[in-house]
Amino acid sequence: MSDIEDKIEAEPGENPENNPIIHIDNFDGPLDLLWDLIKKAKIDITEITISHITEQYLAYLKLMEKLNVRVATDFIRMASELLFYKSCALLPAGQIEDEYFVPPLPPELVQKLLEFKKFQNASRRLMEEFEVSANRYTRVNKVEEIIEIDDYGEVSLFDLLKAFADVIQSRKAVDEKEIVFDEILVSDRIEHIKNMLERSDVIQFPDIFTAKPSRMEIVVTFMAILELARTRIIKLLQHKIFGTIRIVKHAVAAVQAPPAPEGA
Amino acid sequence: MANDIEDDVVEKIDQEAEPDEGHRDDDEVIKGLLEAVLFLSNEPVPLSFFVNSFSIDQTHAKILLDSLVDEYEDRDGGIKLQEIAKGYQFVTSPRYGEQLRRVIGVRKREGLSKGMLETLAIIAYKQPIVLAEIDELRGVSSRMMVAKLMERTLVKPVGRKELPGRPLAYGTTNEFLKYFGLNKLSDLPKLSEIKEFSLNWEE
Amino acid sequence: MANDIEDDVVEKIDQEAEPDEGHRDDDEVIKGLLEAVLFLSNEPVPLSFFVNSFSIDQTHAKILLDSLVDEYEDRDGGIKLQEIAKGYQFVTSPRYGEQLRRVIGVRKREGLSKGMLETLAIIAYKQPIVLAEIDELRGVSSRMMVAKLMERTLVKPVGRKELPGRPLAYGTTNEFLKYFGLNKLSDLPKLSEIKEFSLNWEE
Repeated sequence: MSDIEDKIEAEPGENPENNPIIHIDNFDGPLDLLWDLIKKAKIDITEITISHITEQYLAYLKLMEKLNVRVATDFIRMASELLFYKSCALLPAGQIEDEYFVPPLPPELVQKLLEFKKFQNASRRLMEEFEVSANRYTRVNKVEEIIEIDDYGEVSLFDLLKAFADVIQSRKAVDEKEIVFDEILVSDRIEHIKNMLERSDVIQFPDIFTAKPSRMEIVVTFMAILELARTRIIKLLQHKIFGTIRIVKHAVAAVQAPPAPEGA
Repeated sequence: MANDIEDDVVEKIDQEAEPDEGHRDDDEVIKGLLEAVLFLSNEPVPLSFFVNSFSIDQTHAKILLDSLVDEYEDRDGGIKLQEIAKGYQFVTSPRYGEQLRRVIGVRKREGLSKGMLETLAIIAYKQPIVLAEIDELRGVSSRMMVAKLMERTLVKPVGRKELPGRPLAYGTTNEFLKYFGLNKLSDLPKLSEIKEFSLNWEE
Repeated sequence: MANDIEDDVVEKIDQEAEPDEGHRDDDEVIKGLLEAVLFLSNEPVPLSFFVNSFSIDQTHAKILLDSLVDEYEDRDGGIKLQEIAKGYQFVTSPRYGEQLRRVIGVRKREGLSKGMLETLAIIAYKQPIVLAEIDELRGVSSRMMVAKLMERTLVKPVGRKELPGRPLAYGTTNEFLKYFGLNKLSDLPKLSEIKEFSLNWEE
């Protein structure tokens, strides 16, 4: 009984009297219930008798009634169908004299059950397909950021204006900043760049500056880089003209690119 | 350029017995282009897209794409190229689904209830099918299930049947193929191959 | 799971002298996972992300990622894994940029480079202006940018200023007006008008 009972779920608070109403929605329908009953009887579907299964089915509906289960009309219709088959089978059929004959499930019902089961199994297969498919992920591209393009296209007039406004804006910010921080040491910047190189083998040139560098910061940082390059701690690489300048540790650079000729 | 490629294909097929380094290189270049397009697409890309966009002969395009599929299959890395919903699409290997969800927070697609799945299976295998036929097969009214499946864009009305009242007939959508990782309807497991249900209860 | 990987890594480093098939397989699995993560990401993924998410030792992660970079480099197909300062990122091979843009209808990236646009804007609004003044406004040397703009015939020297050294002063060209669809310089939008468009610029 247990796996059938598992399918009956109490849903509290559904009815006004506050009695738990139990749904049998977890049975996909009367065919599912019928199938479960046959399965529980462990009898071959072609050998189970119509009277046996009808009694089981009705007993089941009665049990649910007692539990205050709202039985869907589909289940009741099936019950009446079963009763109909049963009464047909019990009618004295002149030609059958064998008193031990037990009428089996009518073939049309067996057929229906098998067909139903076929699709239930198919849906299980679909579920498996889904499980695999749901573990596959696709890219959501922001295309324009991924395609490497080397030329430049159209800019609008307002891009131009915006650029100008940005320059003015950032100038103001820098002016304010320069009043606040006025002492940046070359040695500090050297340490800073060395630290960055600890974390990453390659640094892009713009990344060594703060978001809105003051003039002082730019100059001092530049001196720091020149000092680091002179003492062969770093190497500066540029892959193409106007390309981003990359700062790499000298050891790494030695592998990637031949050292520049002396005095070049 | 486009014509060059086409000529090439013809030539190549003619000379198949005698492979030519130069032509192989051309193929590799086209294959790279197809790969790049697939990489950038958010949707499965149908064969016809490549045929139309690059004036490649259909057979040729298919050969190149299938060799890409094989290549990624053989590597067995984090990415696979799969044939899905009548097109080709890069996807991550299902092996990593769980970890990807955990680490980069991609979501798992919402599953379907048992009733929805059953109804969907019936529609998939029996399309076009009208509601009454679904009800009959399931032994219960399925209007609700069909409505839910339509909401999920997995099924759609595909016409009317010449039955009394000319009822709507339902079929599956392209979304359905994607949802279940199928390339075309005929890739559905054959009903006859589905594990026999009949007489033993060993499940 | 995460811990399993970590133990593994540690073990592997200990046994480095004695390579072990079993562990190699583990590496392949982790590499596939890194590949899948990179594939799904639209941004460069920093090394630290892998280190933190999968409890992999930093050196180990770097070895795996670099071998992925090499693998795609050797294949030389449509996709490359590139390493930049911010991390690792899959991109299409630059070889196909032109064709991809044509076929996928990709929007072109911001027209002029940012530096060029800035410089051009300053020249347009402040002309005639000498290099030192541009440098002053931008806070960086702009000689290169001005050269580029002159190459594109958007700006030109328009005279000399009566300043020490009589430096060249720059202004915009007719080409510039055409490029931006202007009839005359006074048609340039005013700074005060920028506010009306500020919505578009909040990115």
